[in-house]
Amino acid sequence: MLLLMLLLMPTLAHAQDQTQNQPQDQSDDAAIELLEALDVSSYADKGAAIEAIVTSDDSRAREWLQELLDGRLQRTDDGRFVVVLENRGRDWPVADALTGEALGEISRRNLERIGINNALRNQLRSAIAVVDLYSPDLERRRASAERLLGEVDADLAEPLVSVIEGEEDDQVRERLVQALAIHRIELGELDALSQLEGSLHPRVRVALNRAASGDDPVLADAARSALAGIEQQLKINRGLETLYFGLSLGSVLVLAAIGLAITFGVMGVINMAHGELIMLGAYTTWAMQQLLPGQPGLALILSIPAGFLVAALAGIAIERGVIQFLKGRPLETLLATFGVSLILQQLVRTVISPLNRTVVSPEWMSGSLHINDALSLTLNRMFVLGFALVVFAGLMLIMRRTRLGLEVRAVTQNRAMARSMGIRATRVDIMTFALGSGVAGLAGVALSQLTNVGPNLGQNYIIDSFMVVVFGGVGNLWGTLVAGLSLGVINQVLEPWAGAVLAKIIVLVFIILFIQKRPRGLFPQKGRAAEG
Amino acid sequence: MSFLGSLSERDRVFDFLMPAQSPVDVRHGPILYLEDVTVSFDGFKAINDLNLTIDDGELRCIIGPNGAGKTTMMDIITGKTRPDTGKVWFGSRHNLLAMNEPEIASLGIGRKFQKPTVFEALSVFENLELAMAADKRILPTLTARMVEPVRERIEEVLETIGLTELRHRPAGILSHGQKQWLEIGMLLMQRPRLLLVDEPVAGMTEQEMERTAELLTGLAGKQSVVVVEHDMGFVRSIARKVTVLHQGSVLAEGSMDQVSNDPRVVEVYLGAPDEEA
Amino acid sequence: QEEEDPIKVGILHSLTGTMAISESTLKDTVEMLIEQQNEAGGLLGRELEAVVVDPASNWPLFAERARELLAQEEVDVIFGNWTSVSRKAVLPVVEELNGLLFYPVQYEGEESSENVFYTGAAPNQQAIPAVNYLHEQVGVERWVLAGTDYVYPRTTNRILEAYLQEEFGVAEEDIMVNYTPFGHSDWQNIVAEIGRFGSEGKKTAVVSTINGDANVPFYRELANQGIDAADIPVVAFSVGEQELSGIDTAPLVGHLAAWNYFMSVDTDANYDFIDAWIEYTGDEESVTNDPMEAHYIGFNMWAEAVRKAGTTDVDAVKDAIIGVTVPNLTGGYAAMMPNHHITKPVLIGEVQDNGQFDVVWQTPSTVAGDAWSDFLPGSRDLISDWRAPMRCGNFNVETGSCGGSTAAEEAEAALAE
Amino acid sequence: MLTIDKLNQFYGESHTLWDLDLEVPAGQCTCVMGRNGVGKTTLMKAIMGEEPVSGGNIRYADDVELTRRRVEDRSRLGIGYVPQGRQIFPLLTVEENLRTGLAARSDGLRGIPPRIYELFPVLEEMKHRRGGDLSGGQQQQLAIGRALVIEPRLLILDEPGEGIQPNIVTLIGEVIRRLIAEDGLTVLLVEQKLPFARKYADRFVIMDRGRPVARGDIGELSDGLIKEHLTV
Amino acid sequence: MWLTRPFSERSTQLFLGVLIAAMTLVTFLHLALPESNPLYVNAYTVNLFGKYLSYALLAVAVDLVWGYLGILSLGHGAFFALGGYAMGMYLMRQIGDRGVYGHPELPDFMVFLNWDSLPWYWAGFDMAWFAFLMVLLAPGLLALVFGFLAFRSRVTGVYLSIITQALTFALMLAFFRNEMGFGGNNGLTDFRDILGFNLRSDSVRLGLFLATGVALGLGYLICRAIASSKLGRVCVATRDAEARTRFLGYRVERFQLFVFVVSAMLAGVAGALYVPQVGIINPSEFSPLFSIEIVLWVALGGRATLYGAVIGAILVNYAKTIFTGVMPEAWLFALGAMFVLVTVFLPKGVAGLLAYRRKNSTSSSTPGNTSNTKEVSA
Ligand SMILES: Nc1ncnc2c1ncn2[C@@H]1O[C@H](COP(=O)(O)OP(=O)(O)OP(=O)(O)O)[C@@H](O)[C@H]1O
Ligand SMILES: Nc1ncnc2c1ncn2[C@@H]1O[C@H](COP(=O)(O)OP(=O)(O)OP(=O)(O)O)[C@@H](O)[C@H]1O
Ligand SMILES: NC(N)=O
Ligand SMILES: [Mg+2]
Ligand SMILES: [Mg+2]
Repeated sequence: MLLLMLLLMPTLAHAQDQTQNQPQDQSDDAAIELLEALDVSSYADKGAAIEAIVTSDDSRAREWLQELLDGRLQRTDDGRFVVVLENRGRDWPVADALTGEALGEISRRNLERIGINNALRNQLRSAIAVVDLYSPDLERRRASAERLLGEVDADLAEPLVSVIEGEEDDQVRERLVQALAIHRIELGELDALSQLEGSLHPRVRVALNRAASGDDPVLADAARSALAGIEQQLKINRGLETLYFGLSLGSVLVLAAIGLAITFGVMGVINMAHGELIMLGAYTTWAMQQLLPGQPGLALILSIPAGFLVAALAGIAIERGVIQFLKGRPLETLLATFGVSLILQQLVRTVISPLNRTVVSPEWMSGSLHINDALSLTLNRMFVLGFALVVFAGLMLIMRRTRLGLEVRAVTQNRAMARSMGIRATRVDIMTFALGSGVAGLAGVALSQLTNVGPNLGQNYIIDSFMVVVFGGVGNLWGTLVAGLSLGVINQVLEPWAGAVLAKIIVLVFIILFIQKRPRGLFPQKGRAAEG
Repeated sequence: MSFLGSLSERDRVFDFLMPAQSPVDVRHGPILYLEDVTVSFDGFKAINDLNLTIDDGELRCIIGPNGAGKTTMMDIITGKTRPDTGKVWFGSRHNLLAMNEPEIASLGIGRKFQKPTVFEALSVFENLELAMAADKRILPTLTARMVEPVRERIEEVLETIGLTELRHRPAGILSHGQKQWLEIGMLLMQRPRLLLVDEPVAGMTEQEMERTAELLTGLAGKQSVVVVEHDMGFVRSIARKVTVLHQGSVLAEGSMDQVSNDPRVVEVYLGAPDEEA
Repeated sequence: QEEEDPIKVGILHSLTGTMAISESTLKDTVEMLIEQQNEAGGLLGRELEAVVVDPASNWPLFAERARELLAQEEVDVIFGNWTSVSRKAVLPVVEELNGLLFYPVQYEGEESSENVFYTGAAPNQQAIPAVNYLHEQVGVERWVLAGTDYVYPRTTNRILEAYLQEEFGVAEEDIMVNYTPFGHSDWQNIVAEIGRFGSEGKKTAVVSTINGDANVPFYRELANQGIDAADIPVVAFSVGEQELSGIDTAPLVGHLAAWNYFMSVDTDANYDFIDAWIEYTGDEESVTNDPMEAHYIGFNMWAEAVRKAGTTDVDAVKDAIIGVTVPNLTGGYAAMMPNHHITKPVLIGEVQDNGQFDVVWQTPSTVAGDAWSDFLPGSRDLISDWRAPMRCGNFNVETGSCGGSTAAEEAEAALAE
Repeated sequence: MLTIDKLNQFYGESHTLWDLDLEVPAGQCTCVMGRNGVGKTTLMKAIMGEEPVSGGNIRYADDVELTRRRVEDRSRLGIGYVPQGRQIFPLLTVEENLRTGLAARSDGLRGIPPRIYELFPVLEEMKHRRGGDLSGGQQQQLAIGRALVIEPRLLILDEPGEGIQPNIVTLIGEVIRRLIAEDGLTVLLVEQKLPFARKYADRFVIMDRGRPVARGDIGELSDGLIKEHLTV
Repeated sequence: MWLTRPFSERSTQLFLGVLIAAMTLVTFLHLALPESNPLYVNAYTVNLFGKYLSYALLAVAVDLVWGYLGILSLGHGAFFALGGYAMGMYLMRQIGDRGVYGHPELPDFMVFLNWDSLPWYWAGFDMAWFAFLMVLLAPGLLALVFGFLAFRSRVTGVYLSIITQALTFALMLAFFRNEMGFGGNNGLTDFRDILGFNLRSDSVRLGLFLATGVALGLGYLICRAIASSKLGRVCVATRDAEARTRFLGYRVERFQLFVFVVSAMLAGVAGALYVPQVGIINPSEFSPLFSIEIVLWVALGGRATLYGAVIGAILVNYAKTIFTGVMPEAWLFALGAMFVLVTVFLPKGVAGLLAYRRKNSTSSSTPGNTSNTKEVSA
């Protein structure tokens, strides 16, 4: 590193100039030599070759480093260096590594990748980070500053001071200051400590920990007290994090269960195929992404109505094909829909594949929302949480504000009488079942962002779904919401100290005991009516 | 010594083999005694400071507007509903509030529900069999046999309630009135000390009403009977003492003539006298 | 007359239920191999015929189906099973009815049956080399051993714990062990925990024995919480190309897997195999993986042994197969060892964004599978050798006697006679 | 209003209604009487379509053949039904119970007609209580109110006074008369209580074992007929 | 005696007659015929039948609580598995020092997981009488405690169903854990002897088949005796109107508990007979889906008939055996379709079809016969 950084400085400035001024006309021979040096089997030699590229003043250096990092820099059988543009299938489109000229498709048999390992990956990243420190692109500078935290050494420290001075972006500057401070603490400079106080970044904590157990008693003491403050902060953040984890797990449970809260809770159909309806929603998302390659976000958004529709249609088919014949025999719906669920599962295995399908997360759902250095909220789960609440609110509206809500309850409570009152029971059945199934489809769309999309998807959620609906109190949508969220939170609170398996067992035992206390769930139907 | 003595009494059954009930103590008069009973549902007071005493062997009619709390009162006596406050005693020994439904039932309190409830999947005959006074613990029930006296008793009751022909049909297919009769029959099989009868003649013809009246008056004396009914003709034909409930407490009490002339009763319940048939 | 009868090859892989996801491909693989063999003229001049049954991911049903294959269908050999529990269920049946079972999946070891041939990796052919790599090449000092809560991960992790402590002197607080239920889908807490565990200054790696379906949400969570392979690499023992084909791999680049075969291996034998496979399935996207290679090797070994013995008779094949050497798909050879395990190279691969692995390291030579781990106190002294005259799957070198398996007993009895 | 012709009904193998003929003249109250279990309720259910019939015709309002209509359409044709045993929706509130009647109205009305609450003030008081929590008599009032919400042309009442306090029974009788007089409503009533029937019905039909055995103006209902058909 | 009372019923006579005849026939075809005979029943098939019979006993146990008590237990697999584990533990101990590590006491999985000694709850399982007692007691006690809590609190309907499901799910997760000392996911396998006889011999297989048949007969008899007693009628009454039954003076929760415990014990016996025949017990028997499947057998055969449960269990499992062999990739379609079609077209299951035919044939000879209705609905 040492040597590298030292040599780097002039080059960097140079490279900056060059990209601005002229395209490139350096001799390709030199470039080929540089790349050729990469194409060796020893990783140590590769490391040296990377260094050589960094210190070369070739303007394409950064691109090469990036391509190498991405594994796209490859060599053809006839010794030409190319960049792979797309690496799926047996034939891949490539471009010339030196000129960028497209070379058409080449069979992957005839390509050889210039492999790197994690050590080289780290080296490449650091090198790119240092280069990017001077980049005009703010995003690159930010990433670079982030990367350098804890990586600053003596050689970088000096130029860093001037970089900090010249930096306009607060965020970048703050990070660089911290990065420098960590370095200075390592050197035993007490006054750097104040720049780190209150920072929750793990690298900072590592540095402070090291200082706290260092030889300098004054510094150690100061580091310890800084750490104490940080620990306090961390605790609070961990609490918030656990809560978030719990709510997000809960929202998954709610989503999975909420359709069942309609078909089972309100209509009284023990729909064992509910999980498979969820699965259909997830597969719809997959299919949508197949139809719109390269646009995972759009596909996902379109999947929301599509998933609803597909599952709702499947629901209608189930209702018309099976459930309508089982009026007044609710327990038997268990039997028939179990059969349906077997058929649907196998159908997916036969028609699509027994293997899982890839569903891609769109850019805007990947990664996390950075609250502070100790607390980030994963975006995909945040979307799912929000989605669950929206779906819940929508359902609530339908059940409360539309005639359908009233009619479906009337029909389930006394079918004959409801019909005598002029309620078209058959239509109500179809619409309600379609609604519940459609919501299951929505759950599937959301779950495709969290878990496997495969034939077993449904089975993994069916038991939990029934558990949530019953725990909340059958027939009560609010109950389902509260039950799902609270089971999620309980689970996540228990998990850190009990472990995942035991936490699950404890939650189940808790449900059993809770039902003893409240034999009709969280929000029971009270009064004469419920006792029948 | 006395323990040994007790062992030698071969005709005596051990305590733990005896049905777990002690005789009802009615030496002090009333067989049923409700004091200051209040119950409310979500803030609505269905029973409000109710006081009521039923004497042993008495036949009491209870009337009152819809929603006055008559059925709720029976729920309290039979342990179905727990009052918020108050005391309910059976005889002077049994605090009914400390017992659950089967315990209360085995003390000898029988009930006919307002909405006839019978075991729909069981035959009429079996409905009566289950209702019969017997040792209702597990093992005796498991090993119980259909003996001749029992069968005769059931046949007798079937005769009384007019369902002899339908005795092997499932109770679920009975008409409304037939179910009413079946429930009365079940009550008869139970031979309780105290019968609580909620609207026994709803849906019956005049002549059936007369039969029911005879039946109930015949029981009175040996057993205590509490009847809730809205049919004034029927009430008049059996009533000795009538209690009028209104908004959860006693509005009036006395003979039929007394209460039916009470202007408050007329206002809230009976309506203008010329309307009464 | 009898010579005209086809040779029956039983295939005992779940086509339905939770394991279909992994096993159904193996059924297709064996069918493809049979087809190829028949095109090449069959075996001993006889056709091969596949007998496929579906044990439906149900363990007792595995035993029942195995019994059906052997007793009713009278197959000459069985290729089958994935999970250890299914193998354990089938084991007494194949021993009792003297069948042949080729088991193609990496497993926890601690077993050696006269009738079973383990063509997947034993722990010393996968787990141990992988941690060696991490320790020596990557400089890992802290270890997270994360697994699904069942016997294979538990055993593997036990072995690894002992190994790490004994060989590398890793302190207890530098090892974090975590188990999750099958199909676990909520990894938030655990991943956060791993993140914290790994950001205390020492280079940390996760050794994952997480099973099948739980992996997708696990890797997704890793990516979303920003745990990067360069910071905390995850080396998996149960994630292959097939599992990756259901995951969006872009965020996973750089995570590792240890296997004895990768689809990306650059040999002609492998390319031919892949082409044949794609042709057979008719799906351009279909991938190959390690257990498929294990069946490829197992099938060829069996065929070779049958040729050698000149018969499909189980006892003859059993004797003939020890020492048989066939090419594997990674450019070397696999030999059947006397303990019924085979020799395998160990490869470490990094995940690429195209769902493939790039081999970053491999053992200089092949490693022979070890039925009994050297790092478990109970099995340290055991060896297995199914050649005459020892014919024992669990010979205790300390006591000098053969342990209790029935087969061994019978062998002893036979010798005494 | 309603003409029934040769109606037969079976429960499984038991023949309940035998070749039943019945005429319900428009704008009048016809009272069906008979001992327990003779098939009165079954007849009402057959008219509503709740029990399938095997043969016979039910003609409604001169031209509509009811047996060919679905149950839900019968109420939409203007038939209100107060079944025996109340059959309220126990878990719906009183108001929701009443609102179920709106489905059958053709005018798309969205609120409960105020008249219902005027008739049965207790229903307004208990508007937000669950139907199943009401006392028996309150439920009965609710059942009648609910049938009135659809503004029927033909109202079928199966023992409507059952369990209701005397002054309200009187009130119900008055209401029936008023609706007949003011709206031209037709009422088909099942009633066992002679005083009520005598007071509010125009015509009577006595049933025995699934057949009508006597009929006429209510004034013709003699003690002899009662003795013959209504006592056991 | 109350237990012999069912002998006077036609259906019981018929059932026991068929059972005994089938057992005799299988024994005869297995023992007396040469292998070459097309009618010869091989050991594999005998074993298979034995397994079906143990499933049938399990189904009978479920039908007792579901059909007569109205409790839809979605957790009976737990009792079955507990009985199975009790038997499995006995069989493990029978292996003695013949395990792969040759340890005289510890089962193999404990040796290689480093256990030093048997956990306390394994004590006594080397004795057959103790183990067999535990086959009854382990599920019985669990049912007692669980049922006591649930029935006392008047948990009913789906709430009860779901907590039974939670129970078996929790047990499944617990048994998966290696720390529990039951072999984790791999469960207990590699059994050798039972009562000193070699489990891998054909005669022992036949013996187990016959023992299962006898157990099924006895179990059926017990359930039938309960169902046809007054207690059985109280159960049906409870199913229809629980509150009303209380008002008649029956302590409903005790009746429920009694029947529930009896049923759990029967399920335990079924599990105990199942394990030596299939050779493995692992936590997947605790899987909620398995418990649901049991209910499906009962529903398919015909609820509340007992013999229907037997028919259903045998039919579904036989179908599974056939389908998974004959049409391995499509058998789920067939099984699923079977569930759907039976439910839609045979509302009372296969038994309902039988009863219907019987009724039709009798009623055509004796018109107006009404006493049959009683039997059909009971
Ligand atoms: N569980 C409950 N929840 C809410 N309100 C209740 C409940 N039980 C009873 N009530 C109310 O308490 C009042 C008394 O009811 P109760 O059934 O005792 O009346 P009743 O005197 O029997 O009337 P009726 O003559 O109509 O049968 C009624 O207004 C009823 O709505
Ligand atoms: N679902 C059913 N299945 C079989 N028989 C039935 C069914 N419902 C009623 N019955 C029988 O049909 C006959 C007529 O019953 P219905 O209810 O019409 O009598 P009802 O005249 O209304 O008597 P009530 O005055 O008691 O209300 C009765 O004998 C009854 O047992
Ligand atoms: N052998 C395994 N991976 O279960
Ligand atoms: Mg009342
Ligand atoms: Mg009637």
